[in-house]
Amino acid sequence: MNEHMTTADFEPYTTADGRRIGGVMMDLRNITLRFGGVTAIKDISFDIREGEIRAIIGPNGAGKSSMLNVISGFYVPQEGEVWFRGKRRPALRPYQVARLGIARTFQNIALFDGMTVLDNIMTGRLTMMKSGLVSQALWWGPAQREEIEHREKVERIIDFLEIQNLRKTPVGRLPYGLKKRVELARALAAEPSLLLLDEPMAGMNVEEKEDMSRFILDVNDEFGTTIALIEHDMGVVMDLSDRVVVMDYGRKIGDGTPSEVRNNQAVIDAYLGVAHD
Amino acid sequence: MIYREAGDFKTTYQADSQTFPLRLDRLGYYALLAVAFLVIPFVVSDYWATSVLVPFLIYAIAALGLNILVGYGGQVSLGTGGFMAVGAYATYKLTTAFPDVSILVHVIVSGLITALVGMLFGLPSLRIKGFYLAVATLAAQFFLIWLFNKVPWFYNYSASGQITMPERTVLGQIVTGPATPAWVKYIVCLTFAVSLAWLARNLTRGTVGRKWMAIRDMDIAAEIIGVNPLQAKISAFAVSSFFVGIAGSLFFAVYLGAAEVGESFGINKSFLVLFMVIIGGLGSIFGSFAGAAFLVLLPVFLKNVLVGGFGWPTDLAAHIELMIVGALIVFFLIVEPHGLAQLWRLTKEKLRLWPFPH
Amino acid sequence: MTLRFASLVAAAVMAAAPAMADLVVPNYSYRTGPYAANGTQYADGFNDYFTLLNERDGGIGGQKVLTPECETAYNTEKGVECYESLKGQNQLVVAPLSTGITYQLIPKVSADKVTLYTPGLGRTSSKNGAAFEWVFNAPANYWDGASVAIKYLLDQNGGSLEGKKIALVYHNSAYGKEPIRTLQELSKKHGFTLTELPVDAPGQEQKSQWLQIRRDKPDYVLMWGWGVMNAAAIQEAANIRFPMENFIGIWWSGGEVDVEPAGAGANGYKSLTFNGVGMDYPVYDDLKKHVIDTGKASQDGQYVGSAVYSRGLYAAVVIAEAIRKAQELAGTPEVNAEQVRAGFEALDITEARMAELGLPDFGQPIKLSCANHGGDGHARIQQWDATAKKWTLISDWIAPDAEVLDPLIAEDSEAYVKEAGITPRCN
Amino acid sequence: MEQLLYASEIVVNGLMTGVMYALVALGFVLIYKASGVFNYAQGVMALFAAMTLVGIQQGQVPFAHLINALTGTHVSHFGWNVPAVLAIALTAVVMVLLAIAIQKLVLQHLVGQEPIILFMATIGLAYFLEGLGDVMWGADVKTLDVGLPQGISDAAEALTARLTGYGFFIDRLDIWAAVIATALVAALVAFSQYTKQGRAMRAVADDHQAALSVGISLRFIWIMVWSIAGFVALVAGIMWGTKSGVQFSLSLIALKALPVLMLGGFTSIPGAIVGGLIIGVGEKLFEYFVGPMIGGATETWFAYVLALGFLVFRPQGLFGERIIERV
Repeated sequence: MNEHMTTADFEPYTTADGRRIGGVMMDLRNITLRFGGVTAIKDISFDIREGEIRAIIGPNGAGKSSMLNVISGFYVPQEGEVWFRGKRRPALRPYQVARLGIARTFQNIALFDGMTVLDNIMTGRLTMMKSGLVSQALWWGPAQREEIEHREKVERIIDFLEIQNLRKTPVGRLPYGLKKRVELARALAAEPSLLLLDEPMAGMNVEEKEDMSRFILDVNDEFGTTIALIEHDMGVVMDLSDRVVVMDYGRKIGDGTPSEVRNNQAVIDAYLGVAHD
Repeated sequence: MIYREAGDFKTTYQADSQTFPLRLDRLGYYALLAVAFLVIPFVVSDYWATSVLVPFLIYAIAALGLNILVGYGGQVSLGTGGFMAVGAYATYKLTTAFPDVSILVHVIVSGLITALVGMLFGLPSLRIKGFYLAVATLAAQFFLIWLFNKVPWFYNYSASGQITMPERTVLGQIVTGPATPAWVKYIVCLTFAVSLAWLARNLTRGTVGRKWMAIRDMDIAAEIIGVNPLQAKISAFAVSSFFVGIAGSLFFAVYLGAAEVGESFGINKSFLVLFMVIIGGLGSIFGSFAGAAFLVLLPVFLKNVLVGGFGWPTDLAAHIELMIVGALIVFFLIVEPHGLAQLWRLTKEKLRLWPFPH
Repeated sequence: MTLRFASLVAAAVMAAAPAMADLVVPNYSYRTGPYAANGTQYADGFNDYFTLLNERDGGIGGQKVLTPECETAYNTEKGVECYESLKGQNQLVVAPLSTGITYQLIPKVSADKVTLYTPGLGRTSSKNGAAFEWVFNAPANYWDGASVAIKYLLDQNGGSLEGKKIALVYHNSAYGKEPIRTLQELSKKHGFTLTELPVDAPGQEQKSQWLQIRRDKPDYVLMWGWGVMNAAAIQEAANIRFPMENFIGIWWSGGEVDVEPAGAGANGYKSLTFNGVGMDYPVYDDLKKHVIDTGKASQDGQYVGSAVYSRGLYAAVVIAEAIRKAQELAGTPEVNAEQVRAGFEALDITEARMAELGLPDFGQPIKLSCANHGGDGHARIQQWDATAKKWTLISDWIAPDAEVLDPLIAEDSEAYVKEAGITPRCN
Repeated sequence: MEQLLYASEIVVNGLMTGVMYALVALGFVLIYKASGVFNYAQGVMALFAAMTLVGIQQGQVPFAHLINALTGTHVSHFGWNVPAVLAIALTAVVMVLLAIAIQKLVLQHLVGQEPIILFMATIGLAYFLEGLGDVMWGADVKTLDVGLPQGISDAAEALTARLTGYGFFIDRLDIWAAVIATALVAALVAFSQYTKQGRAMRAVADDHQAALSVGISLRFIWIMVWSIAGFVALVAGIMWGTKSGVQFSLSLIALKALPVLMLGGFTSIPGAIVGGLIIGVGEKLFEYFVGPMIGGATETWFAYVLALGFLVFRPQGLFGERIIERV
């Protein structure tokens, strides 16, 4: 059992806007991550509960992205444990983590530039497509049926994110804001139970940010997807998230609801204060 | 408005993912196939069939295979010659050991054997990338050639290490050996080339193709969204080698009829096929054919013009030919770095707008 | 576009087509690629002899000889392309200077009924005319060469090679591997030990092989090399101060280009040859008068008289004689490929005939028959004089050891008969 | 004991051969470092340089064959001989002109293209240069003699014989090659450390954009690097040409340099040298000890397999830094 938690934390509850927050889905315990001599994350513990929107904030270089990379299995921490759905998750390869239902977007967009918008989003469903090499090569029944089945699902996401007119456009040609949206679409296509968003609104104007916020809330609301996100815009974070983890220099310096964090002195000093921007 | 796509709507997802979404393209394609299968065999001269079309088709298959690896999978390989040799020697061993089994089966099995060998030599791609991988695949090239040269079992202990294709028939028609009519060689190669192009098209438009392209465009992101890099890379090596193996098998059995490993499948072959892929266009099936056509036809054409037309000495012509091929490669790259396939696409786009350029 | 392209090519091919009455003996040359240096000289000798016949005698039997040249670059695919393109021109004889191309063409010429002539190269067992109807390799083949070299060494050692060490440095290809079987048999018979040292093409880096030779100190080194490998080997031998007179190459390792790069170090190097060397033959007077001085020599005649040139010339001589014979048998000067084959099979070039041709003792007498397509396989030894920069013949004609070779040829041609599913002739 | 002596002799000779490999690899590294171009034409450049050197030395008329074919003349030589040193200098000038031409006609039009495109362009260049060399100077084998000695070094043999009882074989040409290669590397290092142009070159290698922003002319740097690579090719061409004559196969030595690059890294000059030495020694030892058991002629592939095995365990190469992947 995790000692810094009380049983009360596991009790499901319903938020003010009527969303249901369940038990702990992912539990990170005493995570330490080093690169050579540099410690990127030092002994951090926190959890993510079913159905919530969890934000990770902190100044540049605080180790936020590294944290996300630990969750998505890209980095394997030297110390600490990752618990997922009540079980300890062994050191998995990233693609195995993806198959557990964890999808993500990237800080510096990581779309497949040589492919169309449609194909990019279809890659989100790769973990669910089962037809073998031979049946695909011959393009007979099962392979073709599967393709169409998944295409239908993807079309729904395309509609949801309002990018119908871009299906056949190579993503390399899209403007930044739309790329971000396609990347979200790709992550959603995987129908994840946990969605990780690394600065989904970085570099966007106010309007685009509003759109993106709406999409995030809708995703959480409509599909019940749990979301963990990193974001710099404090206003957005405070509006969107149910709970916030604050990091600085690889350490956790605050954890709680937006209002709790806002009033936490350590957070104010380190992050909202004058020391950093 | 010679070329149009307006008004060509799709009502099902199936129709939307077909190979030639435009009606005009589709008709052109069927017409081309009809000519290739029904007209050319009756009119083609022996010289054109055996010296131009057959090698073109075989190189197109090899280029398709390599394009799957390089253009779709993003893994550069210089082992093509070695893998072609695997296909050729597999066919030779199989057909001499089991002369009663159809040669067509042997060709396909040779492709499968090559696929296995390709998978083995594809393993380092998990750790080695880019040019380093390209050079690493040369290890496969040189080692395989050495192996086939050194181990007498592969060439049935013949005195000189040459392998010679015995005569084989399909449905009573001779398809290998010196007595094979030129048009039969052509039809055999054409059938393989068209079927394999169709397979390649299917693979690259579906899940497998997306995995390959995802790994090619950004391998780390691909792995994080759930692509198993081992599986994706190895399957690209396997499929690619399957194609290359069949090309090697046909190269030996149908085209040359006899082969010596270092001479027929040396390092030059690896480079030649890579050039075809790059000149034709990476990640394009049409490009594989265009690149093969370019590099097979151009030298023959130049030779005939310079020696036959101008009456220049053969050596001078051969040297000038090298210069022209080299200069053309550079010229094409400057004009259109993405190969003949892209050039063709751009031409089509222009045609679509023609005669109203805006 | 494709159409116009096709017609352009077609037009170009047509333009080169000869009048039907001419005798077409194409020159499958290679003046480019890794073996260009050797190929060029051979091709020149080949061309010049036919030019001489045309200029001096008006061809053979009044028929002009055409030698359309096709560049193979020693590459099998290009060789096949040449063959296919020349097939349309009624070629009478195919003579590619490449063992690799020869193997490609053996099945093809049998189907197309054209004579394949490979003097001193190609598939050794094609000497057996019963199995190889359309292939001729007179006057000598690789196994003859191996045997003659050993015979010569036997002579040098008072008839016994018991306990001697002989190393074979060979081009790691079909061509280079040819003599191994023979030498193994001969080593059993004569009690010498044989070390095989393969060199991969192109072969400019041979330090490992020659360090091993320096350590093992074999009594003799034989070489089956081609291209830059020859020069590199001779240089390395000179570098380790291997006694050059104990270093013997096959005829293809016996050109000026092979020894000249090593300079004085190559002095004393020996090689086999099945043709005479130098320009002390009457034919060269005619060549000078009709071909060289009139500016009709191939490549301006810069290699006239070189060892490889002489061999190309010799090949042309044999082909010309076969055509002459064919005309005689057919009773018409306009012979076709099948008649030329008959001419080859009835070929009888006597010593007197060689003298008549202005080439006294330039080559051994050649008498072929249905069963014998390879001649007697005699060869001589030539030695390089680095100061005078010329080859000197130092032995008379040496006959190969038929006792060892005949069973080997029978065995290999039997394998071919079985593989190709043909019925042996000449019974 | 005897085996040990033989093995040491092989090691010494392998080191010497390794120097020759490193010479070719060096040209690759220089260009790759400064311009990100994997220059497939490096081997052909060595051949072209050697052909030009011999042609100038022997007073050959360039393009004689072409001129003769077009005009029906019979020119071949000017009838003079140029001293070796002058011929080398003239050839160096030709290589600089070549570098300028390559920059102006090829690279300038391909700025900012992907590496594979640039690689492809150098392949086209290789074809072109190979043809050009043959058209200019003819395809026959040429003997290259600039006065470098060849053959066994008596001094080395006597010395080792006195020390160990077995006289080692060391080729005098190899000794010279080692000396010249060392001098060449020293000169390159000095050039890049102590001259303005050299520093500019390093700046470009480190960061193209930053170098451009401080006003370094990329065009000039590229011409300079290609000229230097041309000069390195000339040196390699002289060494290999002296060894086995100047002919087509000389361009194939590039294949010997590739495993060296894998081992040492495409961007490391010390890597090229150490890599060359390891490959040289490795392949000779393998051929001596294992070769006879498996039929010999292992040198074509052994270097590649060695480099491959090494990379599988250490993907960053000999001197590369550990790669930390980020997203």
